[in-house]
Parts: sequence; C-alpha cells; structure tokens
Amino acid sequence: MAVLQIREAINQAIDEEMQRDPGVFIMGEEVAQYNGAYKVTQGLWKKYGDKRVIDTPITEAGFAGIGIGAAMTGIGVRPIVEMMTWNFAILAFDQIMNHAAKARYMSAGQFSMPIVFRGPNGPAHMLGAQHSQALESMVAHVPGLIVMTPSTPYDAKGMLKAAIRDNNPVIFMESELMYGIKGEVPDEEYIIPIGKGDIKREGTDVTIIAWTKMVAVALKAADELQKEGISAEVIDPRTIRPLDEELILESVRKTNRCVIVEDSWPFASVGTEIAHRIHTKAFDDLDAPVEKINSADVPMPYAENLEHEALPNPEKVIAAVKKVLYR
Amino acid sequence: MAVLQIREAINQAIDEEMQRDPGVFIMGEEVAQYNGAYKVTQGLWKKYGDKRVIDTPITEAGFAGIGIGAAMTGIGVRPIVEMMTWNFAILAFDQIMNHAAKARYMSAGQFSMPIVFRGPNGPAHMLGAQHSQALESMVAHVPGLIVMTPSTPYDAKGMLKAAIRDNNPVIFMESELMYGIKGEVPDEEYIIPIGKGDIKREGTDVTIIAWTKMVAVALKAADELQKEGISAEVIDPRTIRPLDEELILESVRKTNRCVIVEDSWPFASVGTEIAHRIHTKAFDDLDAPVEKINSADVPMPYAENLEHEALPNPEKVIAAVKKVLYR
Amino acid sequence: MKEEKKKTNQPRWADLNLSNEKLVKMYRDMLMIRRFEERAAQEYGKGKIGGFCHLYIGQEATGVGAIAPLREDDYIYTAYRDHGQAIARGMDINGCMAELFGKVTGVSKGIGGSMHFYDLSKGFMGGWGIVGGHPPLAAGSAFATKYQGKDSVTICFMGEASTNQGVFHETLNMAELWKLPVIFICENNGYGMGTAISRAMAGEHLFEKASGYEMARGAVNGMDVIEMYREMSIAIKRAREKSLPTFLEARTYRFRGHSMSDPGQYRTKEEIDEYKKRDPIETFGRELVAEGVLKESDLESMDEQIKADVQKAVEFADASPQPPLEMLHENIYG
Amino acid sequence: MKEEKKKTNQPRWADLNLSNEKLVKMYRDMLMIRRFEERAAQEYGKGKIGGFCHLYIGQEATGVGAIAPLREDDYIYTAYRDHGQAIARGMDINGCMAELFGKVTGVSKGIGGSMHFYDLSKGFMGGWGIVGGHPPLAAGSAFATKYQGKDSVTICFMGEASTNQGVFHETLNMAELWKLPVIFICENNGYGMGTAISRAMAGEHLFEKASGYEMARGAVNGMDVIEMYREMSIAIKRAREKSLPTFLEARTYRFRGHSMSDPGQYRTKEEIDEYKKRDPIETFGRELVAEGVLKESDLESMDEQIKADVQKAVEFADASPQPPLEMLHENIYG
Ligand SMILES: Cc1ncc(C[n+]2csc(CCOP(=O)(O)OP(=O)(O)O)c2C)c(N)n1
Ligand SMILES: Cc1ncc(C[n+]2csc(CCOP(=O)(O)OP(=O)(O)O)c2C)c(N)n1
Ligand SMILES: [Mg+2]
Ligand SMILES: [Mg+2]
Repeated sequence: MAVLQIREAINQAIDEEMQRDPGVFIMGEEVAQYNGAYKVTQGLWKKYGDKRVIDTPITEAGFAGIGIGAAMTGIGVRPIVEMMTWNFAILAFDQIMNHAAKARYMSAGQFSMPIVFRGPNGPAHMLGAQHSQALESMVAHVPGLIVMTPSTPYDAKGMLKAAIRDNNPVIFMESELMYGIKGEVPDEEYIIPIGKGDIKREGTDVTIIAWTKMVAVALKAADELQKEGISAEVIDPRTIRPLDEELILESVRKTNRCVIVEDSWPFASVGTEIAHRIHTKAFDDLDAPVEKINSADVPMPYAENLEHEALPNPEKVIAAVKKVLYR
Repeated sequence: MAVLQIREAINQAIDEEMQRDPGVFIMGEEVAQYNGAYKVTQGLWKKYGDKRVIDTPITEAGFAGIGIGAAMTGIGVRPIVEMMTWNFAILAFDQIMNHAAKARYMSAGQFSMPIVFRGPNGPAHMLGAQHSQALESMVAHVPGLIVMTPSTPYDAKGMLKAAIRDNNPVIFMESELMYGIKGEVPDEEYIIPIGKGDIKREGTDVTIIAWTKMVAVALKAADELQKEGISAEVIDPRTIRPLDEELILESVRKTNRCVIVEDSWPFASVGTEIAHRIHTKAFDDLDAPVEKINSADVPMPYAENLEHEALPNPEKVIAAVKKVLYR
Repeated sequence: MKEEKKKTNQPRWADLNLSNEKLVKMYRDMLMIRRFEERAAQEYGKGKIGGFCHLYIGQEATGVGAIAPLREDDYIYTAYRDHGQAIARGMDINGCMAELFGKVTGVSKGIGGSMHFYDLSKGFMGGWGIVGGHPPLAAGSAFATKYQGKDSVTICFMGEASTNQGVFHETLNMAELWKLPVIFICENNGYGMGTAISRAMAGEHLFEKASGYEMARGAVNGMDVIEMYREMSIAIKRAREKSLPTFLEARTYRFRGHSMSDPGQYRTKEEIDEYKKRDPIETFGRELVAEGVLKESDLESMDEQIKADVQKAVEFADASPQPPLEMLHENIYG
Repeated sequence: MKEEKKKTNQPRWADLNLSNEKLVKMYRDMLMIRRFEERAAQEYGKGKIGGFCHLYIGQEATGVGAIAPLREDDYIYTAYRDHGQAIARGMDINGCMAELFGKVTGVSKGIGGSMHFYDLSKGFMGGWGIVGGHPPLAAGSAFATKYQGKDSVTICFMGEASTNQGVFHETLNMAELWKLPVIFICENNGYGMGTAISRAMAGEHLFEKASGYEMARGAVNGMDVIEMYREMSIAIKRAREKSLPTFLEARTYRFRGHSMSDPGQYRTKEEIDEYKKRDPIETFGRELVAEGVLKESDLESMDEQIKADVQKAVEFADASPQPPLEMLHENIYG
C-alpha cells in the first residue's frame, strides 16, 4: 500500500476516474495551469490538457451553473467543479440549491445530475471571518444534495470515486489543513459507498462522532481518555447526507453516551441533527443528553489566540466526555 | 384597536418608522410603483416618493449589498431591503452572510449594521420547488444575523418596528399565505423586543412550538386536542435567533412533552435546534423525546395533492402530540 | 415592406429556404400557443390551474421563429414563461395542459407546474423559475455538446429584466471566452413585472450588454416570425459551424399581465393597443394569405381545429389522475 | 515626456494644483507602503504574521494617486490587498502592523487581519475577502451619502479578475441607473492569482465592461502616480459635482506573488523585470529630483526615516498584547 497525502489521494481519485471515463472533467479557479490553489489537481492539466482540466474566471455561480447544465444534458458528461473554498461557493448557492438539487425532481426524473462540487471547507489557520466557515449544515439541509466529507486519504479517495460515479449532485467537502495528512491507500481500486460511515476507533464507554478535521481531534481525545481508563468509540459518518444513522445508533445503544465534535457553528448544525436523531431514536438508551462541541458561535477572528479559543480541541472533547459520563 | 391584515400591519410599521426617522428607506423589486408584489408597500411610494421607496432591478445580491454598504456608513441611514421572496434571497446569501453578518465583528465594532432584509418565506400554494422554500434554518445558522418571523398582525408590526430600530442585520421572514390574515393591532405605538417569544395559548399537557404559518396549524391542533381533553400550550418563539430559550424550557418543564411544527425541511433545521436544546437542557423533565413535524424532506412538488401531503397540518400535529403522550 | 416584395414577385422569405409546409407550421404553432394559453387562462380562472401562470400571448413569434430553424438534437432553455416555447418545440399539448392541471400525465408529471415544463427527449430543458438562473445551465449544455464533439446548438430564452442579474454576465463572459455554441435570445417585452426596462437598466441598447465581451449581438423584431427565423438562422449557423455564441435582443411585447395576478396598472391601454395592432399571428396570417400560401378560409378552419385540439387537451387534463402520493418521495435522488 | 516638459519649464503636473508638499507626501506614502510591506513579508517569514498576506508592492502609485485627491469625508473600499490603500489614507502604521500581528492594538484590534483593515474615522471601509463582494457595498456608501445630501464621494478599488463576478455588473448597472457618486478603480495587474486576464476575460478592453451601462470609463497608467491623480481628479469632480459614477481601469503590476504562498510560475522573470523598470516609486523619485522638488539626498534620508518608522511599528506590534479572550464573543451584535 502506498502512503499518500489526502491531496494526493483526491488527485488519484480524479485522475483514475478521468482515465476511466472520458466524460469526466474538472473545472474551477486555478485548477489547471496553477495545479490548484492547494495543489490538489497537480499534474492533471499537463496530463489531460485544456479540454478536460479547465481554469475558470472567478465566477462561482457561473461556472457552477455551467457544470450543472453540462451534467444534465444526459450525454455522458460528468463535471467535477472545484470551489477554491466553500466560503466562495456561497455565491453559487442558488445554482446548487435551486438548480442542481431540484432538476431531477421538478422534471419527474427526466434529468440526471452527475456532478461533484468539491473543495476545502471549514476554518483553516488565521484566515479570518470570511474565509473560515464550515458550511456543511447549510447544504445538508437541502433535499436533492448529497454531502460527503472525508477524514483520511483512504476515505478521500474511495469516497470521491463514489461521488464522481454517482448520478446526483454531490457536495464534497475537504479541508485545507488536512491536505498534507498522510495515510495508507491501497493500490487496487476501491469505492467507499455513499452513506456508509466508519468506526475510526472502537470503544465501549462513550461514542464520539466527528468528521473531517474533527476526527483527529476526537481520536486524540480518545487516546487521552484511554489513559484514564475511559474507552471511547469514534464514529465518522463520512457522508453527512444521507446519514449512516444505523451505525451511529448502534454505537450509542452500546455506549449509552455520546459527544459530537464539529467545527461549524452550533445553531441548527449537522451535529444538532445527529444529536436529535440520537435523542429521539435512542432516547431510552441514553444515560446522559448528547453533548456537542462546536466552533464558537462567532465569525472567526484572525488573532491566533482567539481562533484557538474558538475551535474545538481534544481538551474540550475530553471535558464533554466526562460530562456525559458524569465524572 | 384596529383590525388589520398582516400586510397592513407590516405596512404600518414601515410607514411609522419612515415617518419617525428620515434615514429609513425601503428598496426592492416592485416595492414602489407596483406597491409591492404582495402589496405590502401599498401607498408608500405615493407618500414618500422615489427617494425613499425604491424600485430595484432584479439583482438580489447587488441591491442587498447596496443596502449593506448604505447601512454601514454610520450616517444615519437605515435600509429596509425587501426580498420578493426568500427563495430569491439565496442569490444574496454571500452579501448577507459574508458581509452584513461579519462587518461589525471583523472591524472590532467600528461598523454598525442597521438593516432589515424582509419578505415572504416558506411554501405558499402550488408554486413548485424553486418557489417554496422555508429558509430560516440556513440564515439562523449564521452568527451576526438576527432572524425574526411573525405569526400575527400584532406581532408583525411590533417586531418589525424593533427590527428597523435595531443596529444589527435582521432577517425578517413573512409569508405570502399569511398577508391576508387579520388581527387586532393597538392604535398606540408598541415594540416587541427582539428575542422575546410568546405563549399563543396556555396549556398543561404538552408544549407545541411553532412560528409563522405553523402557529395557526398548532392552534388548530390544540383546539382539536382540547376536545379530547388534552391541554396543549402553544409557544411562538417569534425571534428564531436569538431564541427565547427560557420561555421554551419553562413550558416544557411544566408539560414534560413537546412537539415542534415547522414548514421547512427537517435536516438540521431550527426545529432540530430547539429540540436539541430541550433534550439537553430539560432532559430530566422530558417524559418522551421531542417530536418534530416538518415539510417532507423533498423539493416541493406542484401537484396540489402532493403539496398537501408534504406540508404539516393539524392532523399530523395531533398524531405527534398523541405519540409524545403515549396515547 | 410587403408592397416592395410584391414588386419582385418574391415573398420576403424567399432567401430562407422555407417550404410552404414549414411556413404553415410556424403559423399553426403560433396560433396553437395563443389558443392554448387563452384556454389556460380560463381554466386558471376556474381554479383548475394553480400557482403562478405566466402567459406568452403576444410573444409567439419570438419562440416559434427561434425554434423553427433548430435541429432535433439541439437544446432549448427558457424561464418560467415557457408554454409557448414548449409547444413550438412540438411538445404534446395534452401533456402541457395536464402539467398545468397538476396531473401525472403532464410533461413533468404534475411535479413541475406551469414554470417547469421539461421534455429531455426533445431537448426541451425547461422551464426555470429563478430570474437569471438558467443562462449558465444553457451555456453548460453548449459546453457539454462541444465537449462530446457534437454539433448541437443550445438556445436560451430569457426576459430582458433577467439581464440585470450578475450570473447572466458571468455566463456571457465564459460563453465568449470558451466559444460555446449557445444563443441567448433576450425577449425584451419592455417590462420585468411592473418595471419598465428604462427604470431598471442603465444604457440605451439592451443588446449592447454583450459588447464588453465582444460577443456577436444585435436586435430583431420579435413580433415578426420571419425576422426571428432569419436572425436565428444566422446565429445558429455561427454556433453550429464556428462554435460561437450570439446575444440576440428580440423586441416583443406581452399582451397579458406578468402573471395571472397582475393588475397591470403600469402601462396604458393605448400602449397595449398599439402593440396589438402588430399582433404577430394576425400579421403573419395576413401575409400568408397575401402571398397565396394559405386561403382566408384555411386560417379559419385551422383555428377551429386548434380550438378543438385544445378542448381535447383540457378534457384530457381534467380526466387525468393526480400523481400518486408515493411520487412525493420519488426522483429526489437517482 | 520629461524632456518636453523641461522645454516649457513646466512640470507635467503644473495643471493639477499640486503643492510641493503634496508631491512629497505622495512620494513618501508610496515609499512607506513599499517599506512597510517588505518588512511585513519578512515578519511573515518569521511566523509573526499568519493567514493570507497579499502585498501591494508595485501597485503603490495606483492607491496613492487615487487617494491623494480625496477629501477627508470621502469613503474608500478595497479588497484583501488593502495595506497600501490604508497607509495612503493615513492610517497609523503601528496599528497596521499590529493588525498583521493579530494584536489588540491593530486597526481592527487583531480580529480582521491582513485582509480586513478598517478605520471608519478615516472613511476607510476596508478590506474585504470575497472577490467581487465589496463593490455593491461601495455603491451603497455612495447611495447613503447622496441620500443624506452630502457631497462625499466613495471610491472602490478592485482587482481586474473580480470584474468577472456577476455582482460587479449588478452594481455598475445600479450605480449608473441611480447616478451614484462612486468611482470604481479596477487595478488591472494582469493576473487574478495565476490566471492572466486574457485567459479569464472575453473582450479586448477591460474598461469596456462598463460600456453596456454607458458609464464614464477609461484606462490610466496605474504605474504613474501623477496620471492616477489627474484621472481621479476628473472622476472625483464628476462624482462630487454631478453625482455620476466612473469606471477607471488602472494598468498596473504586482511585483510579488499573489499572496505569500504563491510560487509565481505563471509569469516570466523577463516580464517582471520589464515592469520593475517602471517602478512607480523610483520613476517618480527621479522625476521629483529632476524637477527640483527634492534632492537625491532627500530621497535617501526619507527612506532612512521611513525604515526607522517601520522598525518602530514592528516593535510596537511585537510588544502589543493579543486581544483578550473575552473579545471572542464581543462585537457580534451591538
Ligand atoms: C431571482 C428572482 N428574483 C425575482 C423573481 C420574481 N420575478 C419573477 S418574473 C420577474 C420579472 C422578470 O422579468 P423579465 O426577465 O423581463 O421576464 P418576463 O417576465 O418579462 O418574461 C420577477 C421579478 C424571481 N422569480 N427570481
Ligand atoms: C469569491 C471568491 N472566489 C475566489 C477567491 C480566492 N481568490 C482570492 S484573490 C483571487 C484573485 C483575484 O484577482 P484580482 O481580482 O485580479 O485581484 P488581485 O489579487 O490581482 O489584486 C482569488 C481567486 C475569493 N477570495 N473569493
Ligand atoms: Mg420582460
Ligand atoms: Mg489582478
């Protein structure tokens, strides 16, 4: 097995799918000649040329819409649209929510929508309020969209391949800070199906649910907790919508306690949704209400100390775990 | 007391605030010469003229941004920006989320943001998928925004006056289907403070939480339930962000059971947030997990029967109440 | 104009390679749109049709003249004012009427409604409700056909007020930059709801909105089906053979309100009457008779036939079932 | 050019009513920006500054020439490449450096960072990170001053790549339609990140993007502070006296990468060197000496003084405290 960075794993997924299917192409700001703002598309322009690796003007709504229109012709075109970051994709929300998410339904199934919108999401480091938003809760609110967000190179590759082959609009959320993270990736082809979560660490006393960057935070917390004799299970739903509810409920039914970690704002978040499902569907199995650790409910400040204060970290997770364990 | 339609109550609020403060103006599509797509601004153009009642081109992002820029100069300008419906305001989400919501924070308090974005939200009748979205959950996710949504003429007037006088960006969500609803409105001036919920009906056995259009559904359900000897309390938070958590918790601590009704999609919704707060903050007071009734998790279909099937109604609320009462 | 032509004994479409059959079809399509929508308005009044319903009446020449020169493998995008273009594209009027009635036999199985007609098999890509939202999709369609090496063309109708939306400009820029085979047909009917174009748009000439992008552009009389056909033929050729976009301003007028609920107090009766004198169907009908393509009596019998067809469509729609309740949860994903 | 002027014994700014003091201030401001940012780059390298940091080096004449003719009650909007304009507007360099360091003594108390400099007391409205997001705000500022009967003017800097964003077009349309006293200064430095303008924009002339709106427009040499001053004076007069907008393309160049992390492989060393020959500070300094406004030695001593000031700013920033943790939850609402 090769050890790859997440950016390389994503790159491989795109590369292999482009190889496999000439209908797959990628477009976005700086994806071609610059090799991607975060070097995710490194080498693809050189390999596939202008036709299939396309630098766009800075027009998130416009090129998202062009991708959508291309996808729905039904002539075998499968666009991957890179958003330099999801903060900028807000400009394309009308295209994504009002067009991509609804075309199939409004046409009573005439249109297919094989398109992936991907790029980094969530706070990075000291980028300030306009560049530090985790927006999965907003897109996951919308029926018609699929939302995926990987936490390891292995997942990133297998999930992205599933996303590219899928016939629905997939929102694929990565993280700037994770692109360099390394992990093993099999040489042979594999696919991680949409909607399939993963147990990142087994445990018995408490379930910690986390995705993307927060998985590492959860695992770190779990390691620390282990030292205190607390066995934490870490669940990564991987797909946010549709959610692998069964995996989550199964774990909580076993541990009877749950902490959710996310770096988005807390109000009406994905974590809130997961907590709600647990509260309603495993009500009798819960020994304590679910705890949530979020980014502070503020626009992200630039100052390093305040940003640190705003973000989830293992200490906060540990404290929350102790709270649900009444320790 | 006068009996007014909600549209008239809103009109009065705008009119009175324009009268009171020459810095208040209203802009939006068809607000002036056409008197508003839903006649909410009836007569204002005639009274205040082109300077203060301004028809805009169809450019939601652009005129939202112009309103924001005008508000933040700090020279006493207080724009009211009408969105013909909130479906179209998605085009302005970047302006609202990335600019209006963050200017004060990013400038460490130098900018004030006295602006109201208002217009109808949520499904109306047979308008199809692109015109039938309840978007309060998305905007309420964002720190820096205030979200209000009235359910009666009385509330509409008092709340909008508070919104116009406030120095923060207020998202004010109305409903096409409610504009004609009548109710008493005092002749003397009054203000309903931001963040203050209301008990729309007192009861002891179950708390039903609902806002805008759904308040009427909840009240109808409560009437029916009364006949069966079930006493339902109906709480209208009125302001979604910040939420009147105390009012909600107090009621639930009394009734020990709760049903939430909203016409938005269910995933990571405002209702989910409210349920979460109840589950975590009144965990020991709850005799059953909170039930939520939502619009179906689908893009809204046009066909009348399907739309009806998709929407919350008193029967669904009654069933949910019986469920939390284990009847 | 006609007078002049007469002198040369040539109809003014002589250069267009239009058979009499095709001319008659264009006339029939326009009349069908008119009668279909007149009837739709009635049925709306009776409560058989719900929601928004934007009539195309007055603008028939634009849609028919633009669509007539297309090939079957071309694509059409439009906004919510979409009945006319759907009929011009040959979509079944039974299915169109049934869609308005919210019935499962509708072109979008009753899920779409008036604003969302679709027929992928005919390249009719709808039917969109967000003003200015669909032009990038149309550019995407052109992108896809070009990508796949097809010589299909995509045409995109839009209202003049939608050209104030930013994403329209983003689209024009990319369409020209990437040389996409797409034609933007801006139906300038003078009003966006109640707002006259001059109150919403800076600049004198709408078509010059494309000038910053150096896109081929121009204005055409959208009340004249032949002129539409002519200009579109040129634009289609440019798109198909050179893969280049065009922005065409079609000057037209809607005879009815913006939608069924529009009191229409923003324009004078005189203005409307002035335009009605230029009714695209009547004027073309007269011309066809004058040129000997049809007889006066043909016009009448055609109208009778069309009315009968529309009547049948209403009966079909009325008798059709609503979508089954399971459909609520179908076609969200696939 | 200078040669010619010599003949008439008139410097080329003779018509501009510029005092020697003002000329020297413009030179000093440009040099201050240069030295401030060179130092910022060093401090970034040391890890004292985090996040994105977009340097203005090379573009100093655009900002200084545009801001110099403003009044104190005018407003300035810009994007994330905002240090230069802030300094040109007379914002305290200690506060600017402290902002980069994320300190509470910063112009935005360390909350904003490099991309979000603000000083409302000086009409400096920032400092925005969404490409194309702030032009409507600037139009709004012009709207507000006009609404309140003030004759203030708002100027709005933006990169050339941001003019592809739709909301820019929405803004231009409304600015012209409503005759807003706003000046859009498009700093065309040839690249949006790694993308040359010709790869992102259809059409030959950037300033013609305003043509569809029939807005006053033109291009100016943004490497020449005097030419900037001249064109801006005209535009400001138009805005202040007639309440009319202008779109000005300032042709300039950035000498450094897009941000600190840019390897910059999309342009050649030759191209950069070519532009460096036209360094706006050096050329203007030479001209001031040639015209006898300053002596060579003045330039040197000024540079020494500026470097010392920048050094003090770094020390100030370094010694300043971070914002207190309570600030995390302050200024969200007010
Ligand atoms: C983004 C958006 N804003 C507003 C509306 C409401 N609306 C529907 S049609 C319309 C007028 C559009 O005028 P125009 O583009 O000229 O087309 P026409 O109706 O004349 O065919 C408006 C404002 C909408 N559907 N979408
Ligand atoms: C909406 C949006 N999309 C993308 C980005 C990322 N981005 C930041 S600067 C930039 C290039 C802008 O170029 P230009 O407008 O020419 O300004 P310059 O940097 O040359 O001053 C890009 C793509 C962003 N900040 N916002
Ligand atoms: Mg129109
Ligand atoms: Mg640039």
